[in-house]
Amino acid sequence: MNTQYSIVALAFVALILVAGCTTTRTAQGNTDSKILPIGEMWEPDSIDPAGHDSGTLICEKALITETLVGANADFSLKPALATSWKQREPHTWEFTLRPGVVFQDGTPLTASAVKFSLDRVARVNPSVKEMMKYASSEVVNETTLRITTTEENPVLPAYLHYPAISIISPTSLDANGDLIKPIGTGPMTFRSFDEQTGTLTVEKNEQWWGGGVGLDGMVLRPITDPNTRALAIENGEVDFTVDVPYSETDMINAMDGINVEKYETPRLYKIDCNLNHTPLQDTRVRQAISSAINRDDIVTNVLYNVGKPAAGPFLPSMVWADKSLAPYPCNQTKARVLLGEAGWTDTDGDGILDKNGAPLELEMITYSERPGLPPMGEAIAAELKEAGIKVDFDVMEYGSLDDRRKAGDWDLYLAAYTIAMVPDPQYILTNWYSTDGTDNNAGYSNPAVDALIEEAGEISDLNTRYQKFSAVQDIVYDDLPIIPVAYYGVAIVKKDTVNGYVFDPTAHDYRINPNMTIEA
Amino acid sequence: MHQYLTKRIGSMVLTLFAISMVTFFLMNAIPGGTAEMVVKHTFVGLEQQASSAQLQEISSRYDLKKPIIVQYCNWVSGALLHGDFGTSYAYQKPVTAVILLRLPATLMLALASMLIVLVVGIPLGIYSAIHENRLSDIIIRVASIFTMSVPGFWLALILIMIFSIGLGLFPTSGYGTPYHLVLPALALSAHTTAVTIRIMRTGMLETLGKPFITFAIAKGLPTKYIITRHAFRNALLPVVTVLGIYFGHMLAGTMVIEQIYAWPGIGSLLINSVLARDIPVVEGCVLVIVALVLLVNFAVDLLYLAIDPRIHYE
Amino acid sequence: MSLLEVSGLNVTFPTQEGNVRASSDVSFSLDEGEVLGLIGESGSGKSVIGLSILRLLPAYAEVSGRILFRGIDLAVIPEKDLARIRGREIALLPQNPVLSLNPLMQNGRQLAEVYEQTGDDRVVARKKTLDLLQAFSFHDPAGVYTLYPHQLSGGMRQRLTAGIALSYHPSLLIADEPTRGLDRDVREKTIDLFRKIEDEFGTAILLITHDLDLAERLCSRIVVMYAGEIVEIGPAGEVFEDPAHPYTQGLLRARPRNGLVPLPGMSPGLSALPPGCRFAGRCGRADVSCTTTHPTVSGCGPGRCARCRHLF
Amino acid sequence: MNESRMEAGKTVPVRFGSFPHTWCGQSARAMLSHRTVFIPLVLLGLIACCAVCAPLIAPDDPGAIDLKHVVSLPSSKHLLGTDYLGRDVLSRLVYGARTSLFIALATIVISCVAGIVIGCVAGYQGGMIDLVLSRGIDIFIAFPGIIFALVLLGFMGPGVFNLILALSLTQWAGYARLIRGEVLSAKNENYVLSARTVGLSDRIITFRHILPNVVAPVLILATIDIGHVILSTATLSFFGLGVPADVPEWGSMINTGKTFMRTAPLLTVIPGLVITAVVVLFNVLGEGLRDVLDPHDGMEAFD
Repeated sequence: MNTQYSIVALAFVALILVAGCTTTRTAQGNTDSKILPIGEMWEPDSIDPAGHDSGTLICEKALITETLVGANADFSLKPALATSWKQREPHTWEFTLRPGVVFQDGTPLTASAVKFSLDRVARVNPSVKEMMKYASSEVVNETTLRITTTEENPVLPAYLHYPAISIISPTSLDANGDLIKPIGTGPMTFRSFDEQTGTLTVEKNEQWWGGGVGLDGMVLRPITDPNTRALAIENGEVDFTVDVPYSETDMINAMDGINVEKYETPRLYKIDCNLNHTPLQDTRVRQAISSAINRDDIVTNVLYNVGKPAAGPFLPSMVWADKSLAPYPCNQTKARVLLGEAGWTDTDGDGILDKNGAPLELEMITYSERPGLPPMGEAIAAELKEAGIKVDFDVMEYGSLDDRRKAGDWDLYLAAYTIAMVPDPQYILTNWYSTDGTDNNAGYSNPAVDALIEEAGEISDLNTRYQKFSAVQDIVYDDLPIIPVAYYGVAIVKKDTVNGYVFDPTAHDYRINPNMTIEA
Repeated sequence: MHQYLTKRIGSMVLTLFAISMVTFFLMNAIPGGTAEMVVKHTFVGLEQQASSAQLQEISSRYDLKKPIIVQYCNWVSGALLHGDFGTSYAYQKPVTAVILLRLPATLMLALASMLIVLVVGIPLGIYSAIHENRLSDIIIRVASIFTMSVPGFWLALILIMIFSIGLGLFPTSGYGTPYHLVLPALALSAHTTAVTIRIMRTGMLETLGKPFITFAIAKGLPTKYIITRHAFRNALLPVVTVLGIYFGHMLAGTMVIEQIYAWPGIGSLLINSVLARDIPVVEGCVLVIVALVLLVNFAVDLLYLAIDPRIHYE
Repeated sequence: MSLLEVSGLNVTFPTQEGNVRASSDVSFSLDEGEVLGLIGESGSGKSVIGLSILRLLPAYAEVSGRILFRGIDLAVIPEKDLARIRGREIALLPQNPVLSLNPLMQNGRQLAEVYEQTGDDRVVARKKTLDLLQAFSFHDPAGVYTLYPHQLSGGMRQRLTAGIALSYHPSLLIADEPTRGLDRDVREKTIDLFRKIEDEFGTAILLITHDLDLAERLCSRIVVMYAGEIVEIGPAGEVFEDPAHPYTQGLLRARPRNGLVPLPGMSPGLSALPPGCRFAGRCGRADVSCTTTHPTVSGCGPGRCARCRHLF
Repeated sequence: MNESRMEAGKTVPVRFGSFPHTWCGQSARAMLSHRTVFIPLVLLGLIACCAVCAPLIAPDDPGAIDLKHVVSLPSSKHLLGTDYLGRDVLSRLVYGARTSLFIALATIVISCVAGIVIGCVAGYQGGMIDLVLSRGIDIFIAFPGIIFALVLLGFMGPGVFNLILALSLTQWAGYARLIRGEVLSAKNENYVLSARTVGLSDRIITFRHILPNVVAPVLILATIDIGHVILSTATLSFFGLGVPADVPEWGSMINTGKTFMRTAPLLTVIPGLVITAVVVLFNVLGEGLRDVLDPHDGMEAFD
């Protein structure tokens, strides 16, 4: 009996050890070769460059593929794989490709390869196709591609900055059109993807057209929990990661050998006001709410300075942003006055304002997927209570929230939406403020705004276009169907040995800089 | 025996059916669980709207317009005829592939924890019983009742605090080397180990009070021999039962532990799929876990057959 | 020197409701080859005496007194030395053969392990086991060897435990209630078995029983216990013919052949013993002094003694 | 024959350190005199008092946010410091006792009632109904309930009511099995048979004769289950699937506190210790009760 037991036990141990050893070893910081271990924030569903999340991973984080169009820090466009572009006709654009670029497998970047790539994206990712209004493309010559849109799209080049529309070599796919591995033109070449752990390994592309690549390679290991990412970098398991818990950023920054940099990203914490509900139909009430919110306090104590107080929908650094706008200053007195003008007074002395016997009670909802939202909501609820508004606050999973939002069973909807999926204001302003906008949760309808957006949408000249959009930003600053609270931020956490990192605000989470180096 | 096996396997299959039906209808019936919304949400990402064309495309791709009963029948026939358990909304891959990718990690974790339970729980239980009411027994008992009462997720965090951050002995999270396995396995096994110690102790004490032990002593057999050859096997019977039950609890525990240690197993897959409303994967994970639990219960019954000659299954 | 001499044996179990005095000041002796019957009702403390001789009581039992076996005090020798006496010198025939056999171990193994303990290898042990099974009238020793206890009949289990007990030809066998719960047939066979043990092995037997018939048929001397103490000792014939103690008289009157006259009342709880005679509450002859003065054991004839003030 | 005579004058069987199986009446005193019953009972009573009188005991409003003093260390104003929104940790712990105990008690009561009803129906009706019900009971017992609870809550969303519902679904089967067994064995006993021939309805028979017999085992099971439910509640809240974020609850306190594991470990450690302590008390109490009420049975409560 005894011997049998020990044999079974030994077999157990052996099994576990063998299984443990045969699986891919997670790369630890290796000083000899300059491999950068990265703690990535999402679990990759796939490594298809045409997906929304996987596209961001492959293009901006793993640097395997590149887009036709690049963007500067102020969100203006710059050449990338395409050196120039021109709108030939309302529906037709011509793009000139960068000469001499080769894919990582040695095949050249040609117009037909780009066409192949675009057709594939349009096929496998319908929402991207819809976004860029892609109809077809044709090869004009080796280096020129003509793209036709289904309707006039003056900002097509901006859409081509979207990582899901990055260019892959036709050799990335097998005969059935299934992805073998992503082969792009970027500074890193795909080496392996461990499906089980979601770990992606890439290595330096010596022939990159952009010049010297500082790193020998990277290992991107998904760590979805912010706290776990913090632990991983503290413990030396990764050298670079993002979005550790905001509250820990200062503490981690103070640690030896690790530094934290905080940046704003193109995403906005905002509150949609449900204009179908009586109290919020009054602009003064919305302005009062905006005035009651102490944005500085929230940014400091809830976001720990990972973010900035927001004035309008766009980051001031964006080239089209109306820079004259300033965040609503916190002013409880002003809030009370505005509410009083709107007819809300505290007649029964319970601290909650009322009108015609009905107390001022609002239901605020938000979702839990973005860690900043629930505490921000609680803070805002407390501040509004101070102003005499009672707020019932509900945090839900986005899935259940979506239903509730559609049902209209809410007053305030706290959310963090992207403000630059593509580097152009039209997309956001249309979706948020036009009467039929897909993200017009408030139910806002202002003919002046609708008209301005429509006019601007047809103008190709950027300056006049941006002027019209600025006018929209001015109107909604006063109308406040959506109350901006703060710009989203990102905390970049890296070892001191990692040099040369430059933040790219146009990136969708973060972009790895190919010129980064690791000190030995 | 033959008849018993047939009956047993039949009832396992029936149970799986019942469970699959209950979960399928539950997930589709609960408000907020409509697959259509799920698909839309998972397809275009957080905070983005799906166009009606996309919705059309997707609900026809997943047959979501049909009545739930038809959907269920299709799903069952797919599963039975082609081993096709549907396609994950989030991963865009067959559920089977998604789960098979994650299953080894969970099995490894569960088996490693079971190993700890056996190697630690049983000897400590025996030791505690033999030293009844001595200081060592009291320490073991107090420790085990505490370990039984500690929330698993909290213990996992505390282990990280102590052994990763504090002592730097083990990685904080991840998967791949035996080092990565240590903390999750410890955290997962703690509760079951404590229960095992207690059951083993009780069983041992009960057995040691049995007349056949008295008789064995009267036969002049040495104490150690009596404990290993006479008492142990008898005291093991309740432990086997409890471990059978607790294997299921450990599988459930992997949800917590895997999430905290970023361990790529079924448990974290299940949680993430629940949060992402990836109904086919949730359904698949639940079925796999139920199947494992049923198999282990079955194995326990067979183990009984091996341990206890009095038991016969007809 | 007698084979076994028990003197002043006290056994107490501390419990939450106070101490349970399972045996009080018990003294008796047993000669080589003698069959001594220890009789009394259930709960009179007789089984405790059998178990305390081999130190088989649970650890929390408080035992005092001397248990001299061939001059060695079993109450004080180290456990290791005692283990050498258990089974080889003094064997126990347990009360309940069903519960006294390990249900998960083959019958033969339970016997063979005894031989293996003293150094026999498996083959020798098996051989000896089969021989012994044969000697205890098992028709198919090899078959019985591989069976498990639950597959045996009541009588077979009885014989198996007896076989195990006698495997080393001990000089003393403590038989604890050997007929409890047995049907008439098996009981008859048990009596035969004891006759055989007595005749063939010459073993001295301490027969602990409430079965008066059994005691009468097998024993040469009788010790009567009541409420944890000895009330009467004497040669079997005399005790059964002419019981001295009122309790013994009552016991005998309750036998079917004597007209089934039940003994009135209940024996006192062992945790709350009366200060006087423990039988006083049920005794027809009890007077006031009986309830206050605890009687001592006094001789009342050759080789006889009893614990009753009224006899003298 | 002589044997049974001898047995007539039997004393109480000496089963050391145990009590007779009947639990009513005399054993209430025995229960309280038992240390492992008395001490946890008193401590749990104190905790329950704290929960009930939370507004009187808690030094602060558990929802009062103070963004100027977030994650502060213990001070004279905040004995256990403040959390990520500057709320008083001690107050939240006190109010958290309310949440946890209310959820646990409500869950157990619902489970008990459901278990009793289903167990009685299964035991009494027999036949096909019993077959189906007891199969269901088996499945729920064999299957780790927290998975069901998680899936359910994941789809229904967090909330106290949803949580109680989901947890009850995971707990009822134990009671149903217990009661079904009791009903089955009692069904054939004389007093029930005679009650039936006299014409009492099944319901009356059940309540009068069977339920008193199961009070003890149900009490033991419920005590230990409360501990389990508190752990499950905390676990689900840890995943954000338990109670809404603004309701003070120990598990969600750990969840929000774990972020500050290094800067303010107390935020994680203390709620965990509180949960552990309460569950330990319930476990000890459950075992104490079992020792007192049901000395023969060592196993039931563990499965």
